Amino acid sequence: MSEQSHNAAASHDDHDHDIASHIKTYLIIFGALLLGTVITVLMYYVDFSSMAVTVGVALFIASIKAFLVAAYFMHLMSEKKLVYSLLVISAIFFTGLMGLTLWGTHDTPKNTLMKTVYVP
Amino acid sequence: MEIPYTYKARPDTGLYNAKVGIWLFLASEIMLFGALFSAYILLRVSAPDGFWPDVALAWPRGLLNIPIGTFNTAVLITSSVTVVLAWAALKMNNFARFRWLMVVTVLCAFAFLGIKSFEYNDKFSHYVVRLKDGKAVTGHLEVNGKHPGFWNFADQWNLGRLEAEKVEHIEIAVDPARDIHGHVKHVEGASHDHAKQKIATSDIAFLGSYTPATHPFFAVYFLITALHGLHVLGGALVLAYFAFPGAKMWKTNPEQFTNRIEVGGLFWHFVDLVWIFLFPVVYLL
Amino acid sequence: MTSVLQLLGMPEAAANHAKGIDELILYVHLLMAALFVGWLGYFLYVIFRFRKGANPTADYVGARSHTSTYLEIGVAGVEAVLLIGLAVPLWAKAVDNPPKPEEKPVEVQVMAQQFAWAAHFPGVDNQWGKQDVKFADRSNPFGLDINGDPAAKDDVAVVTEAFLLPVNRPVIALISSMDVIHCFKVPSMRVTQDAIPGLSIPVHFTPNKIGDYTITCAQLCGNGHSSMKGVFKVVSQEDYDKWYAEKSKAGGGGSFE
Amino acid sequence: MQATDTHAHAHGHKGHSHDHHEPGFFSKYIFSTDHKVIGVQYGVASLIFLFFGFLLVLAMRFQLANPGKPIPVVGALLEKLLGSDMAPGGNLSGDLYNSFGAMHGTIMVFLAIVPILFGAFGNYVTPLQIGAPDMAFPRLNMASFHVYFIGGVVMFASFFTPGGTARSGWTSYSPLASVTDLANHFDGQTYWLIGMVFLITSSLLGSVNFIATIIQLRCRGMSWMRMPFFVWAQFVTAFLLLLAFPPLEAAGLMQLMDNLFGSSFFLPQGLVVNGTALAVSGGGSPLLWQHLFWFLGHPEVYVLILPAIGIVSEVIANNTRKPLWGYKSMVYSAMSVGFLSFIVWAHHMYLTGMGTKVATFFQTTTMMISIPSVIILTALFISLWGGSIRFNAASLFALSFLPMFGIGGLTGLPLGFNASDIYLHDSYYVIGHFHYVVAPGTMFAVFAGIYYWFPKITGRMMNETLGKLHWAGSLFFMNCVFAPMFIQGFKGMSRRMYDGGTTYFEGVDPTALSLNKMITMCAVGLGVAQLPFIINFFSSIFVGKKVSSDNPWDATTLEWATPTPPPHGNFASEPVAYRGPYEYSVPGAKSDFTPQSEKP
Ligand code: HEA
Ligand code: HEA
Ligand code: CUA
Ligand SMILES: [Cu+2]
Repeated sequence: MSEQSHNAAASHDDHDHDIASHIKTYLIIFGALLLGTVITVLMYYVDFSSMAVTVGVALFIASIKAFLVAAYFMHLMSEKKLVYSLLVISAIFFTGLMGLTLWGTHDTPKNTLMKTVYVP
Repeated sequence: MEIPYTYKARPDTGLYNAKVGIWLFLASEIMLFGALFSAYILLRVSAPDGFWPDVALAWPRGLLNIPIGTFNTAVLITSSVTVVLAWAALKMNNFARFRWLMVVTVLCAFAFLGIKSFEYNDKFSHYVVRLKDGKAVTGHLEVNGKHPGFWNFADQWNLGRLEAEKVEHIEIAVDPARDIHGHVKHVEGASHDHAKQKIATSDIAFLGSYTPATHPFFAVYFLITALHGLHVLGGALVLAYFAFPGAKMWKTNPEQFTNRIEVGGLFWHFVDLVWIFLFPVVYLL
Repeated sequence: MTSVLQLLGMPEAAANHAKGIDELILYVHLLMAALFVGWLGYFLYVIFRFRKGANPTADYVGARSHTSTYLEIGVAGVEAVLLIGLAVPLWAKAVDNPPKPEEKPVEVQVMAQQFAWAAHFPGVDNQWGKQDVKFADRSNPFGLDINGDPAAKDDVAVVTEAFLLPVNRPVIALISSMDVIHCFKVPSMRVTQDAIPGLSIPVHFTPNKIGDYTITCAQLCGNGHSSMKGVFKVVSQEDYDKWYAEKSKAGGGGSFE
Repeated sequence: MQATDTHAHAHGHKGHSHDHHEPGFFSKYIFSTDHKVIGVQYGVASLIFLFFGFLLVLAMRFQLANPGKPIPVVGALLEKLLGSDMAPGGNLSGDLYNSFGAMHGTIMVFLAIVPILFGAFGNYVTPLQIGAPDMAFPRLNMASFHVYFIGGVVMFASFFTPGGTARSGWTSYSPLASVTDLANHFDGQTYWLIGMVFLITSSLLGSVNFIATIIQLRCRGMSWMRMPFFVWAQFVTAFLLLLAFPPLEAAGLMQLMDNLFGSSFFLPQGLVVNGTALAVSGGGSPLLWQHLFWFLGHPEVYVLILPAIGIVSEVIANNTRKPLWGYKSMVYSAMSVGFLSFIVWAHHMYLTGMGTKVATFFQTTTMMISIPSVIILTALFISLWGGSIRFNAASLFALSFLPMFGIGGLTGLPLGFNASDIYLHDSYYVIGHFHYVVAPGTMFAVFAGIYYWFPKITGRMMNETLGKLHWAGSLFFMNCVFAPMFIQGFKGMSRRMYDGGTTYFEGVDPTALSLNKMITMCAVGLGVAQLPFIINFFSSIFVGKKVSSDNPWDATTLEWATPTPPPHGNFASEPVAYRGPYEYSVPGAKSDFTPQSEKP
């Protein structure tokens, strides 16, 4: 372990003009988020025919919005490695949970019936 | 001995303790909401095809009020930007600005909850009636001239209660017809008024409001949004604490106070993030 | 070889597929025994040889050989062989290879309820009667539409007594439950399958010894779990046919109380 | 949010004053934020729960051995306490047996063993071993104990609810969990779920705290690879708790909704219970509960075993007087065990109707996870080679842990292959398998840890003779209790049978039933074998031999560099780690141990 006396936390956002430029970014992202919300809803009303497309686009837009929030509001853009690794781990396990559960309930022995009524 | 790195970052990790703590906490929150989302998806994909309420267990669509949901999303996004601006204000040594931004954040939070409870109320006063001949209608219920609602839990109706209290018929203000995607059908010339329909108790096979017991969709919708609402409430209380009583610390230890706001903000953004996914999934999916 | 298992207490197998399962159990236990005996011998030797009295100063480095690495690779190798060579194919056979129609499998629905087993055969017309949950109750666990559907008239539903199966003919049992999760377990047949409400899961086996076999419930299902015993008899084809015709004639409601 | 809330106070004036003023009883013992006091609180509470869990199983064992006979003395008491429908004539009813079974499992796992390994040893030892003055969030630490305690009280209270406790096994499978007591919405199951929510919350708070502490508060020189293996074990454990528990919390909330609000998360359509159709909407999936439960359930078993291995490693390194062999490979193995344990869970569900592909995936990962376990165990075995092994109570327990865990782990293999699990599933073979890992395994590590760290905590040694007596009795009876279970399993005896398999074996195979009797006798013997320990434990607190130095075992790790018992703030001066954790018998050194904090 190195014994740096330098305070690492202070390195990225200590100066006033730096912060001022951040504020501008925050406001731009605010606009982008609102826009994303509007687009999502419009999609729902416009694309009547294919729900799959609507849902896909809606989730895609949600991911972009989530990225913006995480990257800028939560400063993940300039976060430390430790935080990234933590998030990667939980992302992997979350995917595992969701994916394997879905897979596990759908891969069944041949001829298994989900019987909503009593039919063999 | 003092506990090190409570507000100064540890050199080799570059983080102060609370920040490590909050990110760990958020990682576990990802798994919590992740499990609920998984449950949602699983129930969704294993629901039978068809159009609810005609098919009893098909996935209901278009029941939630999208304009209100959209507005609520905007409210939450606004609070997310104000909280990060509040933090930036502290960084720029502008305490007054910090405080009003924080107040806006908390107000947004309560606005969100208020709107949400309005939506809840609407759901609890909406009923689905399944008739013995297999037809089903949904709408606002009227029993003995009164509309049951959420804030009066004891006033929920089901078939058993109708029979027990010997209610002979109910009236229902029927919802406008919907197409297979759950969109309201725009029938040329038809009025948008909820037409009232009288139904005899003896014809009813099932009666239930839009509550968890009626359909897994409502169960999972209420569970996720209520849990999210609790997060909003908890976060709002903590942020309110920081804005007023907790703000004393700004005088004694500004650096630590700024950290607290950052950490509180991280939680708040996370709550916003959950909503960003929740909104399309439960309102639109 | 698999008689070693009988020494350990396993009941004699009475189904065709049991051999594979018994072999797998045996080989795994041989691997385990080899590891255990080897390690235990080493362990006892080491704690004796390196006790403080005999070895007052410890060696900073300790073991210098790489045997352990080879051993670990060896264990992994044996596990891989058992996995790929036995376990996976056995399972695939169990769930993906139902008997073909030309093998004339006997089809039976097995329904679990608190706390009994019931079986349902299609009857001589070989057609399942109409079933719906609205007809289901304790005495009619299969929800047979006895009065409405002619195909249900000759269905055989065995609720309280033992049911019969013919020897040496494949059986497809569709396991289900009407209330909570139970588990259809017939140790002698090497068959275990959870009975899950809302699912009807097929298991198949070919009984090859005449006799009485006990079904136990292997999943906690309430206060009567331990007494949830069922019996089926494996009999010759003739005996089976006789029983089947008789039952079928008595009709779908025949065996209900 | 608690995270922010706490750290300030801890470092603020309140925490500080502890050093100067004599605090009152409450702030010293109940509302203390000192990790050592909290560790002791956890220890005492969980030992009591351990004992209680044992009493429950003793009643069950009596019933298994003597079906239909009333339990002497206790039976009458139970009848009085719980009513005659629960314990008619001093017999356990089927319901009461299931209650006891479920509570035995729950209490042992969530209220006894995890709290003692993670809450007690983890809390007490981890900060000391990394040279930290306390946990990163001391007030959070206190909160997590209190939440645990409330959870325990809720669980305990459920014994006295009208319908009795939860009785769907510790696994609480739906629909059984939702339909056992249809008349009573607020039944034992509801209490169980609420209790679990508390316990889960407590574990989450604890794990956030542990990870943050280990990442942030390592003293100067304490690099990752200089951390004692115990700390590594706690670190991985904390991650398992952090990420595996939330899905169970979610599932618990869903089951709570099913019970209280009549929803159908886990209830399919068309349930007919007791001859009448159940009035629920249906549309849920019973398998969803199992997936979410085992997503926790499997990592949870490594939560039980990893800290145990950690303790054993410390004790073995100390008592062989040499470094752990393959320390690094142990660390990496612990990490891979931790990682893999998240993707093997469905091996508990092979027989729920699983297709070939999923089954192959899960049995492959199950076999994979056994490899790092073998590596860890092998490293510990090889560590013995060339040592100068001291046999005291602590090291005897630690050494016997190895073959016991070996048996438990090895018997996991036939369960891990789905084709052999077809035969063994839910039989007493499974009971034997996991008790070998959790009872002689985990519990032996607990005992080793108690004998080893007792002098640091109290300043007094425990009695060696009583300790060895305790060890001999425990080792003997543990094996007599659990080894016959494998035979019973082979014979086809299912678990959770309150008649001990009589219905099944009567007239067919009487040996299975006579084994029941023998096991029960040995379980009593096992209880008696704990008497020397209990006597030893309490008497040593007051009259045990005073320690002659701060480091009675001539150990190297940092906890022994503190005053005895360590004061608030732990170290007299800021510790520095100059070397690895197990520098025993270094060639050329003046003594056979070189503490981590000794200046080079
Ligand atoms: C601490 C707890 C713990 C641990 C560590 C394990 C470890 C393992 N478990 Fe176990 N298990 C449980 C606790 C545990 N288990 C519990 C509580 C249940 C039942 C839950 C319930 O249903 O209620 C269960 C059930 C269970 C099942 C489900 C059985 C069924 O219901 O049908 C399976 C199936 O795969 C399984 C497999 C394994 C495997 C492969 C390991 C592997 O990780 C083991 C790896 C270890 C080794 C392979 C040992 C290596 C050692 C050597 C090679 C050296 C030998 C040396 C000497 C003998 C001196 N376990
Ligand atoms: C960590 C977990 C753990 C531990 C340690 C134990 C310990 C023991 N268990 Fe149990 N058991 C489970 C977890 C555990 N068990 C689980 C999860 C189940 C499944 C439940 C279900 O089916 O849902 C189960 C089920 C189970 C069954 C099967 C019941 C059935 O299926 O019908 C049996 C039967 O014999 C049994 C027996 C025992 C015995 C004899 C011990 C003994 O080893 C106990 C020994 C303990 C002592 C002798 C106490 C010593 C006390 C002290 C040292 C305290 C001293 C106090 C102070 C100093 C203050 N257990
Ligand atoms: Cu049915 Cu157990
Ligand atoms: Cu497991």
